[in-house]
Amino acid sequence: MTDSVVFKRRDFLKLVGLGAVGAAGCAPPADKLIPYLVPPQDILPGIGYWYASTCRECPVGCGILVKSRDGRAIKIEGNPAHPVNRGGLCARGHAGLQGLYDPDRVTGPMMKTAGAWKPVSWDEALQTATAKLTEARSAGKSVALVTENATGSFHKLSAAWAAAAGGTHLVYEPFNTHALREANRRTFGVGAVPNYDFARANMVISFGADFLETWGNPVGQARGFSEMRARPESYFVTVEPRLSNTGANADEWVAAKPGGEMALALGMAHVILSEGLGGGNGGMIDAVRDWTPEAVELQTEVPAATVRRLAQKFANAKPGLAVAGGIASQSEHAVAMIAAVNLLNHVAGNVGETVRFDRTLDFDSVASLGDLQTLAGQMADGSVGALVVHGANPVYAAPAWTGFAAAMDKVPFKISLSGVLDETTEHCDLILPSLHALESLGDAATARGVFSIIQPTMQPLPMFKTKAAGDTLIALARGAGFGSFPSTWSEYLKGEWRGMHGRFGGGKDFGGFWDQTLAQGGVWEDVTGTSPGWSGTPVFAAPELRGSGDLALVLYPSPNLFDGRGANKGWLQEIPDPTTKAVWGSWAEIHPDTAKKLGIAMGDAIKVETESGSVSVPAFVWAGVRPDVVAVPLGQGHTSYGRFAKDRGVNAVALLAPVQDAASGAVAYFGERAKVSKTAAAGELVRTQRERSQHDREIAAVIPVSALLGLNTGRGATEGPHATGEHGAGAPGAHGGAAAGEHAGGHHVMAGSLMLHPLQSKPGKYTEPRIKDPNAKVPPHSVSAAEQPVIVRSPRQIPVDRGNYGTATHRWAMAIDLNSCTGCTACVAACYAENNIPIVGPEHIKRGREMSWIRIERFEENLKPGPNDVRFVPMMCQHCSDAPCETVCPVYATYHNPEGLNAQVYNRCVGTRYCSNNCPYKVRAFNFFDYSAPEKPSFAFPEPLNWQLNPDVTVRSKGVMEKCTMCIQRILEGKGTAKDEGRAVRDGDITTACAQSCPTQAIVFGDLIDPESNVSKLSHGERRYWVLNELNTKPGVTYLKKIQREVAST
Amino acid sequence: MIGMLGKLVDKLLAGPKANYRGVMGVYYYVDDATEAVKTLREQGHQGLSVFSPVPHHDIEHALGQKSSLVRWVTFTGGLLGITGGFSLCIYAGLSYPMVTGGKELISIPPFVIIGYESMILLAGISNLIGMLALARLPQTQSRAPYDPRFTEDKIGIWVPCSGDEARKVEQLMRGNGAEEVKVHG
Amino acid sequence: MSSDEAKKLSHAATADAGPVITQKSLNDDVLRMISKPGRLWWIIFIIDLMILAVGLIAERNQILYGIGVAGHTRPVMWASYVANFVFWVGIAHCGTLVSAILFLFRSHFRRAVYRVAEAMTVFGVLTAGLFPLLHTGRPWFAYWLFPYPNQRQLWPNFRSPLEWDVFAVTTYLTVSSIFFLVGIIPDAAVARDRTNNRWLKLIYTVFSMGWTGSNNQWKNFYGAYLYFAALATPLVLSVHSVVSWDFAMSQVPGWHSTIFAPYFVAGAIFSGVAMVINLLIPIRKAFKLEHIVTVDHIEKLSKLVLLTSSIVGYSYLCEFFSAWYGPSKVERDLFWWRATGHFAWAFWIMFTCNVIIPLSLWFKPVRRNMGLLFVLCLSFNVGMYFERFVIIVTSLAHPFNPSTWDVNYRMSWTEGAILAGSFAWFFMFFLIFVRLLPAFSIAEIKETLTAPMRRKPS
Amino acid sequence: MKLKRFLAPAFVLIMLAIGTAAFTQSFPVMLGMNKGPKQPINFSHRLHAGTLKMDCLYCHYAAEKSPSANIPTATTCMGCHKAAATDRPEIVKLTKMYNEGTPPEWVEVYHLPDHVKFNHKRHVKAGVKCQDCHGPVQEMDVMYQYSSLKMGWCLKCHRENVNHPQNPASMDCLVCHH
Repeated sequence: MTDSVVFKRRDFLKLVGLGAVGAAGCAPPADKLIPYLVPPQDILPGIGYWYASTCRECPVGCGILVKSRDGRAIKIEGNPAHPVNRGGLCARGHAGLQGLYDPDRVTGPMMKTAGAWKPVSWDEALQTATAKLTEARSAGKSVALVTENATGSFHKLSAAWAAAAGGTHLVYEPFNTHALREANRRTFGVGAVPNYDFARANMVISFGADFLETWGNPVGQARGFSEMRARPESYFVTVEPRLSNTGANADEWVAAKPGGEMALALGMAHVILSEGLGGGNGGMIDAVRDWTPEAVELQTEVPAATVRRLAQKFANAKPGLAVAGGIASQSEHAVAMIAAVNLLNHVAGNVGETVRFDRTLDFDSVASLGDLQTLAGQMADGSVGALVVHGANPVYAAPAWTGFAAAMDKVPFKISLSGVLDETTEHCDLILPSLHALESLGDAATARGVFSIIQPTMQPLPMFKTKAAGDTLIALARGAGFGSFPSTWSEYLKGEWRGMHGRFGGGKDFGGFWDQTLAQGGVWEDVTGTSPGWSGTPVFAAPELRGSGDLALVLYPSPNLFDGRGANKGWLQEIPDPTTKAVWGSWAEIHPDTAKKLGIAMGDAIKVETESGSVSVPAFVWAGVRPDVVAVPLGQGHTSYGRFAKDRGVNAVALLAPVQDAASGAVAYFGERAKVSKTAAAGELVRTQRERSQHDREIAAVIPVSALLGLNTGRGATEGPHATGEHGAGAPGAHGGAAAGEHAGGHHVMAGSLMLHPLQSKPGKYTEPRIKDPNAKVPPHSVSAAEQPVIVRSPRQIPVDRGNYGTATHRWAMAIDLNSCTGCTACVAACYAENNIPIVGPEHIKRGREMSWIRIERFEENLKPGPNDVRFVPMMCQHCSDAPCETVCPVYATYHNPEGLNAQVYNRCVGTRYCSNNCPYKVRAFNFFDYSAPEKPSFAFPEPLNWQLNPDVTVRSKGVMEKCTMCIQRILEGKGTAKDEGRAVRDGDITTACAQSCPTQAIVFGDLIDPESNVSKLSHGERRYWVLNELNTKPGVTYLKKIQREVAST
Repeated sequence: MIGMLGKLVDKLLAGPKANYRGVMGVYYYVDDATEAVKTLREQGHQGLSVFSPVPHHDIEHALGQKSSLVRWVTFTGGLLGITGGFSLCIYAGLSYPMVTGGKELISIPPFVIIGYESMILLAGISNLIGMLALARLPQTQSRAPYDPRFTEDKIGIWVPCSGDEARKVEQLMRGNGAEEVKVHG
Repeated sequence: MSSDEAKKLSHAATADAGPVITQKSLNDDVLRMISKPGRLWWIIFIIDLMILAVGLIAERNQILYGIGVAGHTRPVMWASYVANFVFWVGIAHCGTLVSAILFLFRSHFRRAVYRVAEAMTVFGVLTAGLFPLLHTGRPWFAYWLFPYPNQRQLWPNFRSPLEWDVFAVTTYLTVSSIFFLVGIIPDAAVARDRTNNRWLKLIYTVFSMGWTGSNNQWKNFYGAYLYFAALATPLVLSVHSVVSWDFAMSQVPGWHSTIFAPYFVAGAIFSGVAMVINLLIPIRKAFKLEHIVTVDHIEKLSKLVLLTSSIVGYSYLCEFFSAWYGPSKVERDLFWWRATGHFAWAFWIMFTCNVIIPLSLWFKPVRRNMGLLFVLCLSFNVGMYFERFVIIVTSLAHPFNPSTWDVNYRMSWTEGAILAGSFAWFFMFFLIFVRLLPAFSIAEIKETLTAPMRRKPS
Repeated sequence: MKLKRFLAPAFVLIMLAIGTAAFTQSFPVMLGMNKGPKQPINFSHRLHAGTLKMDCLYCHYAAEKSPSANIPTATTCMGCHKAAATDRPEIVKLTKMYNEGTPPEWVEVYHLPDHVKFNHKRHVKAGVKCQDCHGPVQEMDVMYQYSSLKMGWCLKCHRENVNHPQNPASMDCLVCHH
């Protein structure tokens, strides 16, 4: 399987603008090689170049760097210089590539005739469009333009366009932060999405805000969050009826009664005020007079004592941070609830400290649902003559009762600028496909003081006849003769930036300024926020559950699919949901007790019914939801949109009654009651991880704060790690209560459950520990931080130092901090992108045949409300120095390389699969089918997805084993660069895809031989341990224990 | 076609024409045959060979057979095998140094199995070769006029001799219970 | 009846007892088997070939689409194919055991049965040898496992138990086939001298290598035969030990155990002997050879079965004990799961068939009841197949890392077809064998007859 | 007679030996293969690299900067041939192609086997001469594959330089197979 078969060279030539040259199917050695006709200056074949741009996979707009190789974009990484995400990138961001290479993209302009789409030429399409627009305008009807939250110049253009066309411009985002902005407007007088400084907060309490998944700026917040978690004294409480993935990272889970968040916030505020902890604000007590902890207990089932404790802790945190306003908790009193939390922040004196209005996210122009309904109304009564949609997909995302879909049919002519056939586009009459963001030029001002550039990272894909949305709009305007715009979009954009030139030019001429801006991905300035006072207390009302049924319905956004726009990306479908580890579908989460009552088992087909609708989904039974709650994710259930998304799962929006937030008019996602019953057929529940307990095995370890601080004072700094090792070997006798105490949590349980029968043998009792020779020189390949002073085994043999083994100077290794890992699966997506990992689909995942090289294992030690203990372990090849997989391979297809890597040589592999059997970590993936052969049904890279393949990584063929290589191609590249510059490899020169993309920098890669390297330091720190250490595989991957905070019993 | 092939096969099976010089006596009873062999050897006849459906120990004694030499061939084969097995492993380990599981390039314990199996293999093969060589197998032509009955229940004694000596031998054989005596050449 | 038959077959019998079996009659009896095949034989043979064809189609799919058409999962990367391999190697073991070890022990009941057993061995290994190849992801590269000088300058990894397999199994195939073919030489000569069909004559001439039965030939024949036996005996034990180390040398809980070698050898002999009985009973009936293969012989074999089954049962209990006694919780979890978890049914089938049912062999009437014995031996082989299944699949399905648990293996039709095909493959050889070559060692049985003497032996 | 007994086995053995060698050993030069494919333009390395003594890296400039050595672009050719030898038929052909914007479709001469990555830059930087692998290019009118490009052939050189002081060659599989 050559890469050239998967990705034909001629395609990339089309790409560099050479058009098709008859090189079809010329098998080697008669491949045609066509040189660039005109070489782009210093662009060489075979070298990857990085282009700065901006991610458009969600409204936030993180800064990204896109790697382009031989003219095609093959990898996205976070832009470390960008203030919004500071180098991290989420799974959705990585999957942007699959949007670019989406095999279901519209191939060109299409016209709907007699209900069927028929391709037309651009000229024809534009003529028709302009004709229709003129017609509409001459008929005195308005022209509506619906776009996503594009911000920046494109927003200006569309606004101007709509104005000139004599119509409305509606910016539609399903997850508009309208309630949050409204609440802030009412309480602080600033209607913006503030900048939450998680890093500074000593205590965070989240009232249903999934700030690590979809709420606000997840990547940036995650970074701040990890900085906070690094401080042992910091504390994180989550208040939600269903334990979100964000909540899973909490120290304490307060499972308040659904809808009780507001009461709890007010109760805490009450305590703070009544006990005068906040300082000042005495007058505010009136606002919360009725919300005594006892009253709150009645409303929320949260003990008054807990309310007091939390309030006191929060007030003393100085600063603390309370966040609210996630989709899952957005009820008809969303604004009231957020206002209550704002009050809490205010009285605790966090406003201006951790809640700042400096670098606010730009949602200002996002329309409220009210505006959408108004537009729908106009459309319905026929006053809208033409509708132009770009980027937004209201037909799918907006509840049917908004009437938008229905109203669309009333509009005489609808134009979609979308590149894919989403539901809204299906309702249109004409498609004028736009370029994908990675192909197009533009900008985005997503946060205050941040002006980031969207730069084309490659020539538009030749097989899609697309135009920049801006150009299309301009062409339409000119054709229909309204407004006055420069001839092209890029001129318009440059015009906008000329304004910027003055501010940021720094004396350069515009050309220089422009180039520099492109190079660094935009310009940004520091902004200072007004720290607003308390402008007014709204009326506080708690949501009442509506409808019949005994379960409260919780709809939450899927962290992978966001509002559903990720649904046609194979990676996002295949990368498991962080909470349920389910893939390729929808499900409903219910509590085991409820399930028992209803006779429902894991995976059973159930019917979730509200008065407005019902969906049939498989049941996911776990204790992470309250017994009186049923939770369903959003984002699936597309009726169109492409092969991966279509007819997969359900769109739970159908369950919503026509209820909106009283104050902001936002959709009330929460507040329905639902009936749950068994039913016949529903999609299958396919999960990558079924067993959710680690059975006291030494996989995910924690270290209590007390022990950690204890360790700092000398004792056990060396014993710590080994103690766990012996734990794994099941040695309660080996060390007394001290050790057991030292490893609370899981290890407490372990010690207990490993109590041996008096007759059973005790480990180590009859074996003589041997002391290793301290001054024995160990060649790099067999170095591991896991080297232990004593070994209960035959003496180690002399490590090999022949060939390259003696002369090697590196030992590549990793350190993974479980305290920072939030389980977000961004690293998994990065790995898929970097290493050409195929997607296999649900049928095979059912058999555990997913190909991902790194997976996030989730172990739930304690799922009861109260002290919360969910642990995430990024699990990939551990590159053991004494690897079990290596010895058993009969053909040396896997062996240990001189730099300590556990190598897998694909073309030597005959596929005995013995290595996988013998791998205790089970991190090896086998090519059960031919995912790389275009002629096979199992081909995983249908054109043009194969364009994304990384030429530096072999595309594996049928019947071979594969696994994490620690991105050997990056290592070689890094070493090469160092060599060219005539220096040694520096720490940080080389990093793996997973480590690079980690929003919380939980993964650190480096050289274990270099004592100064970050990885060496971490690997010898006091929190280190090794997974399944008792097997003495001497892994190259060191894990750092999660810090476990004490949680008071009340 | 098939017919022609058949004729060819027949030719093949008939084997080359050979002319034997000697006396072939056919016996039924083992003790008679033994007697005959004894007396013949007393009269100083060399190169007797006895054909029988099963080996008979007393006839062997009468012939004064030594035990077979095959075992020495087998032994050398085994010796070659074990040394070969080990040296193969060691050479392979050193020729392209590749570390697996942190073990030494020359890790003896696993090599023992290779050495052991190759010892058995070569010993077995050489045992076969030795037997065939010593038993003059495969042979296209018997060293004495062969009779199918020898694989049923008859015993044949072949005495290579000629002229009147042959006649003497014939008399002798008829004397002690040969069922049939035939003089060749 | 049977008791005095036994007398005839022993040297104690005297000439005047009027031998029922003469050397002549023996030739005729045995050679009757290789006369023209009847209709029944043809029917069986055709059906056999059909099953084989299905197996081949399945294999073709597997090669075309990838090993994924089989039911493997992560973590259960080995399943039925490796189970088949171990099963057939096990079957293959009894042959050489009966033949070689009993030859060294000079136990005469061997002579009546060893040819069938040896044939079973050779064909068993031929079948077993297929599976290591076709279970790999890329069978067309399986030759890389053999050490040969190549331009890549690469050699196999002699530390890998799979590499040991390559050596053990090829050695076993070679030696046992030599043993088998050498044993046939004198009998082929008998057939050669009796047949009138020129084609058969040609074949037997080749097999007999022009054997004449001269004293020199007999001398070296037995000289060599002794050493074949002496080599084959340790080989048998080593080969199945090596096979068991495929598992024992890994650190998978449930595999990583020192008891495996003896445990597997015992199991192999157990299933092998049971298989021999399964083959002998129909043959002696079909060809009316009850007086050559007597009930005594069969009973002796069934005693062997009883012995080995008790060893196997002991090993089962031992495994559980050491899991309980030992310090490893992982091990304990596994064995508990094996007996109670998803595959408990397989475990209990195995336990019943291999440990409980064989106890009935303590009773003489059972041992001497051919029909019943046949059924029992079938159940033993079923049990032994499940033993391999349980050892391989359950251990893999419950590894160290719980996050991969509960991805349970399910046999696909492809695997079923290939398993059936392997039986067809085996019986194809066996059917041809019984029709073509003397299935009983004429020469050796003749030795057991009283040698014709004119005078009474003093 | 006696001799005949051994003739057959001897013959078989010899055949086997030859077979193994042919199957397993690689020869540095592809026997009988030293004539290259027909190219769209009869470009002569003998003329350019030999007679005119042009530096290889003048046209194949990427060889020292990138893993993959570039085939010179028509532009590079025209750099000289706008002026030089414009009347020759081949150059006329080239000029025509250049003006029409249809690049010449060179036929690949050196085909690297699957699953192996070769980095020109590293080898050039390590001081390996172009001729070491590509043969006496300056004497080739028609370019042909000089080396077998088989693994054994690569290893020959790598083995010799494992302990090279400045540029130790690697015997590590991962360096080429990843």
